Amino acid sequence: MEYIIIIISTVLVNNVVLVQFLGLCPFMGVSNNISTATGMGAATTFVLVLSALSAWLIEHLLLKPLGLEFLRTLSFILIIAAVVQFTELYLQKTSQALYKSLGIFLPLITTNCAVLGVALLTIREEFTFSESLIYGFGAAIGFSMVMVIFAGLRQRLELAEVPELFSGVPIGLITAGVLSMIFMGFTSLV
Amino acid sequence: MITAIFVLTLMGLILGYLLGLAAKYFHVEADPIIEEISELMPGTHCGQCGFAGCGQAAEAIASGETEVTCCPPGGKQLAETLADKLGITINLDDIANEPLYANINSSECTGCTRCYKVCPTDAIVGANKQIHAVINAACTGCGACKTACPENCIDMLPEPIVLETWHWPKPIAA
Amino acid sequence: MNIITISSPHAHDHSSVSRLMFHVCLALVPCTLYGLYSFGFPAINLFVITIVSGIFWEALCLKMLKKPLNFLNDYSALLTSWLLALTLPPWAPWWIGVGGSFIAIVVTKHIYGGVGQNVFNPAMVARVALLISFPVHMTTWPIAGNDPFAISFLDSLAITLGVSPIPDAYTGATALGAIKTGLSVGATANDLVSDHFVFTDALMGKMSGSLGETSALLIFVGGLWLLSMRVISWHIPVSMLLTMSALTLLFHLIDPTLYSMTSFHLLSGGIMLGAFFIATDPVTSPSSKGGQLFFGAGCGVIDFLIRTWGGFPEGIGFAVLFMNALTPLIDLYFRPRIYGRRIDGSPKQYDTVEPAQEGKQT
Amino acid sequence: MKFSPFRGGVHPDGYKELSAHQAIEKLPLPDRLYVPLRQHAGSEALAIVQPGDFVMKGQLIGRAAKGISAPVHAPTSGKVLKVQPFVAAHPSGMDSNTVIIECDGNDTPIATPTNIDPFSLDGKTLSDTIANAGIVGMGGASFPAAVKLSSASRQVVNTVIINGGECEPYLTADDRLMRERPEQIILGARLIRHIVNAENVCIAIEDNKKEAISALRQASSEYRNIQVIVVPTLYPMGSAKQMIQAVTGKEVPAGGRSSDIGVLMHNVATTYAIAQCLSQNEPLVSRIVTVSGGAIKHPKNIEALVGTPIKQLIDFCGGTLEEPSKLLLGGPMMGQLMPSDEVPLIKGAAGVLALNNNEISQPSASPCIRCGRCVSACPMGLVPLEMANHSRQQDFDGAIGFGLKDCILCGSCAFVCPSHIPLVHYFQYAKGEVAYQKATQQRMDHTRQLSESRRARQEKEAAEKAAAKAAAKAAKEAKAAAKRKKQNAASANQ
Repeated sequence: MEYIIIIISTVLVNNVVLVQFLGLCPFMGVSNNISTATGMGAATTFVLVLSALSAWLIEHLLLKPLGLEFLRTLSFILIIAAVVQFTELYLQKTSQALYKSLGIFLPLITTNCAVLGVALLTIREEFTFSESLIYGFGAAIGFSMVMVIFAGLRQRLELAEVPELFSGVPIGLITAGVLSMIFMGFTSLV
Repeated sequence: MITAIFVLTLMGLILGYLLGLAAKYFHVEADPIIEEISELMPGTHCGQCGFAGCGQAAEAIASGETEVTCCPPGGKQLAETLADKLGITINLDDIANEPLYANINSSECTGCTRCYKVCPTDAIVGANKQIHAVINAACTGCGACKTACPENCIDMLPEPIVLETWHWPKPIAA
Repeated sequence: MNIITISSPHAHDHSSVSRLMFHVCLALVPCTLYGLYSFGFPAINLFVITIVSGIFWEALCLKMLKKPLNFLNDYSALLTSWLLALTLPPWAPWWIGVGGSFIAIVVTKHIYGGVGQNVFNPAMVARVALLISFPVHMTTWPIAGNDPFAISFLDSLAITLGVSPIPDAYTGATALGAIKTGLSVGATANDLVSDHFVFTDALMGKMSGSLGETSALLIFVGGLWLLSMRVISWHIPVSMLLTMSALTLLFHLIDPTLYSMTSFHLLSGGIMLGAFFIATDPVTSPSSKGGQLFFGAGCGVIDFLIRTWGGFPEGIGFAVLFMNALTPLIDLYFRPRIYGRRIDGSPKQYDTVEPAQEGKQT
Repeated sequence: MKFSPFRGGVHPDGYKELSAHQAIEKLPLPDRLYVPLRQHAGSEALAIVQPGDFVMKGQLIGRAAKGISAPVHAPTSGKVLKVQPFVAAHPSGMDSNTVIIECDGNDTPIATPTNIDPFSLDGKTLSDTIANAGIVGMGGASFPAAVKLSSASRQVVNTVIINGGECEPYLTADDRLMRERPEQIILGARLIRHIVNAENVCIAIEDNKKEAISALRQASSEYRNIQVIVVPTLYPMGSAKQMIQAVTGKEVPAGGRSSDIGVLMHNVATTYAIAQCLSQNEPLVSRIVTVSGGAIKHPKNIEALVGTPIKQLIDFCGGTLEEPSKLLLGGPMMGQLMPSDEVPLIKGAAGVLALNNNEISQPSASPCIRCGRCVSACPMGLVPLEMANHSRQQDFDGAIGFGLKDCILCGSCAFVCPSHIPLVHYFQYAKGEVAYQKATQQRMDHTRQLSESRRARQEKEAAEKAAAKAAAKAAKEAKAAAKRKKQNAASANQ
């Protein structure tokens, strides 16, 4: 039950993009079409879960016993960079098309604040190992869901005759704002 | 302090080693995109793009040295396909919509055979001292014959619209 | 020869967008008149202000975007601001109406490209934005059942202009709000419902709430008329109301002290108005029948979630908007099956023997 | 709501009462006939007559081209004036090659009816006869009937469906034909059954044609395997795919033919033409056409020769009441706007309509409000609004994704669109563009092949040249060496 609450909380109530405003860069950057957004979601899910997991391990097996908590951010970034690099290698091997369409945004997952943010949050919330795993997973699902929804909306907007002044990123930002407003409706759901 | 340096160095080394292994394991052979692109090219090696042949052009396109719109025989359609393949956006308005094909003005043709010698697709027929003609279906519109013609009697014209080739225009904006 | 080519068909069923919109407006008349009557002059002021400003914003946008002004004839601006007015607290000050119609018409409609291109329901975006920005003004409800015209026209102007606050004696909570507050302090749902909810009053509209959402019966009548005129299809309202009924019934049966009964949920708040007039907005709802059923069900579920566990007493606006956001995806995945093809798009096959597989088995 | 035999569909106003009570009348011979060489799907027929030639009724004047094509015959006797481009019965307003015949008024036929019983001949012979008679689908698509027959006879056909679902508003030509000449239709149906060796025949008629139903029931009463089936009146019932679904409950697989599910369908007018051809030895040179519409004084059903200018048909109906707003060939749902009233009647045209301003759709389109009526109305299960939207942005792959290739252009979507969006026009445009792209692709493949073979040839030539050169050189060297040897030997001897 607790896990379900964590999932609902991370997906809807504290959605990493629309409520915590983390990871907006890929959210705006690779949401041009649904398949790319799904790919980005999947890649980010992979990185998020893996980094939340290894962050917990590093924190509890290495940093805390040695009293090196001040190295937390530094070492997490190191881990995340490695995981992203690994993902990139893997994608390049398995799915050229996705690799190409994600382009620069794939290595940029490294600097995706959602990833570091989630890793740091799991430590701050003092989650257990399995809880932080679920938390990372929930955040990733929330991220992917919003990415796909937003990509759907943007695909539709591409066909709309948006006034030139607002077409492209501006209308995207307005839409993201409305989406964020909608997610306020889920406040205190859990 | 020493522990911190040690720990970070160790982490870096371990991760680096793992990544090195992964890189070896997931190694990808040369970029396959060049081959895919040269498959798409017209393959007539007409040279209008400024490269010696379609293969070289494909390499240049893949590496981004030249635009996907560089190929007149391929026209709008090729540019679109290539842009899709490379995941880039192009401005299609820059390309002439209608491809142009060679037409020999028979009153000025002297039958010098120069044009049909340069035609990459053998689209020009005729014999010495006889008026040449273009087989429209085989012409790529590369314009090599126009350059070669000493009488300047080859014009590049759009295909005339007849009932068979007519198709519906776009509805007036709604 | 330069003739203008016009393709078939050359016949038409003579329907038009403006007629559709006009019919929706007509269907709104009964519940609107009732709302205006039961909430008196301040409500009338707000209604007029919202609609006039909505049409003004529309005209302004059309002018600025250099579109022909005759688009005003399609009644869409009228309908949007009308629907917005119906979802506002009846005694809200003037700037709620003007600001709301600005958000609805300018931000949610014209910036997205005008009629037919918006992805969110304009009236609902405006309402939700107002609710989040001005929670106090948007949750001050006049008590229903007072003598409707106890407030004179002059006093009503003071209320509308915001110079004098609404006297406390006239305000109260909506049934949904009262029950949410009551539950949070430990009262049981059964008692709360019997205190705050009278079936016939809710049906007729003798309760507090937004301007046009009070009389479930009149809204229902308007909705039925729209259905019979084929302006809307039954899929969204039916699936939305059914989902709501099913969920509330289920939870009420599980624990009646925590979860109120179905009739209460169906007759209070904006669910009726939402089901018949807001969720059915063609622009922002899916175009296929299957998609519409899913859309309606989704609205029902989310509204139920927010009403039951969320921070707001009523979540219909959020629910509709959330499903609006999902609509492009729904349209993508809920497509009709193409003739001669399977649902996955591959050609249909009849009575085909697959010799290759038989060969494998031997 | 009535049970509908296929998805979607619309109920346009029929206007059939305008001409349904008018018996078929024969148009007097016109002075001149303009017989287009392209009256069918596929390639244009090739003219085999010269200006000045005298032709007889039924004489071949254009032979079928290679591939899918159909021959064209002289509709009456007379002198060929010209063979030249003339305005075609086509919405583009372009010209197509046309044989212009000055009628001599005698209507001398080239052949006389034969006495051979067609049922004694085999299917192949009969279908060749039909091919040579230039019979094409007369319901609108104008697909050569013999091609359909011969491809169907290669498969197993259980059911032959005769399509009497004249679902287009105004048109009553098929209705009148069924009422007045049911015996010939039954004969045609039996012949088709004989050709493809089918078990039974279904004649499917919409329930708004009561007289036609009873006439055909009566005419077919002695044949047990001929059945008259009544189907509901719903547009587009006359479309082959929809009719097959209504009759058999099966759908023609996408990209396949009706014979894939054991069905062969022909329109009643085509069936009639087949009967006329096989029993009377008459090629297809005339058809029954409804001339109707609000602007026509006395709407009529006319049996007219192919090639008759439609102006003469209209004049025969007493002319027009007012300047028609639109002049159509075919019905109002799928018929096309004609560039002038000089266009000739063609084999596939079941109607000539002169519509007044109240009857036509107004072209003022407003933005799509995504109401989904087109989705509900589409008999093919497509998403017209998205198809049009993507076509407008020239995203044809997107339009194909929503079903552009399955679209039958029936017009149901545009008929119900409250925004008056020219949906079908968008689809015509997109289909044209897609076809054009495909043609361009084919052209490129073709030229690539040519270029490769040229290179191969040049390389071969170069190699041969080099080989010849090398051989010559070798020979020369060998000669030189021999000489040297000789010299050496000589010097050694010395």
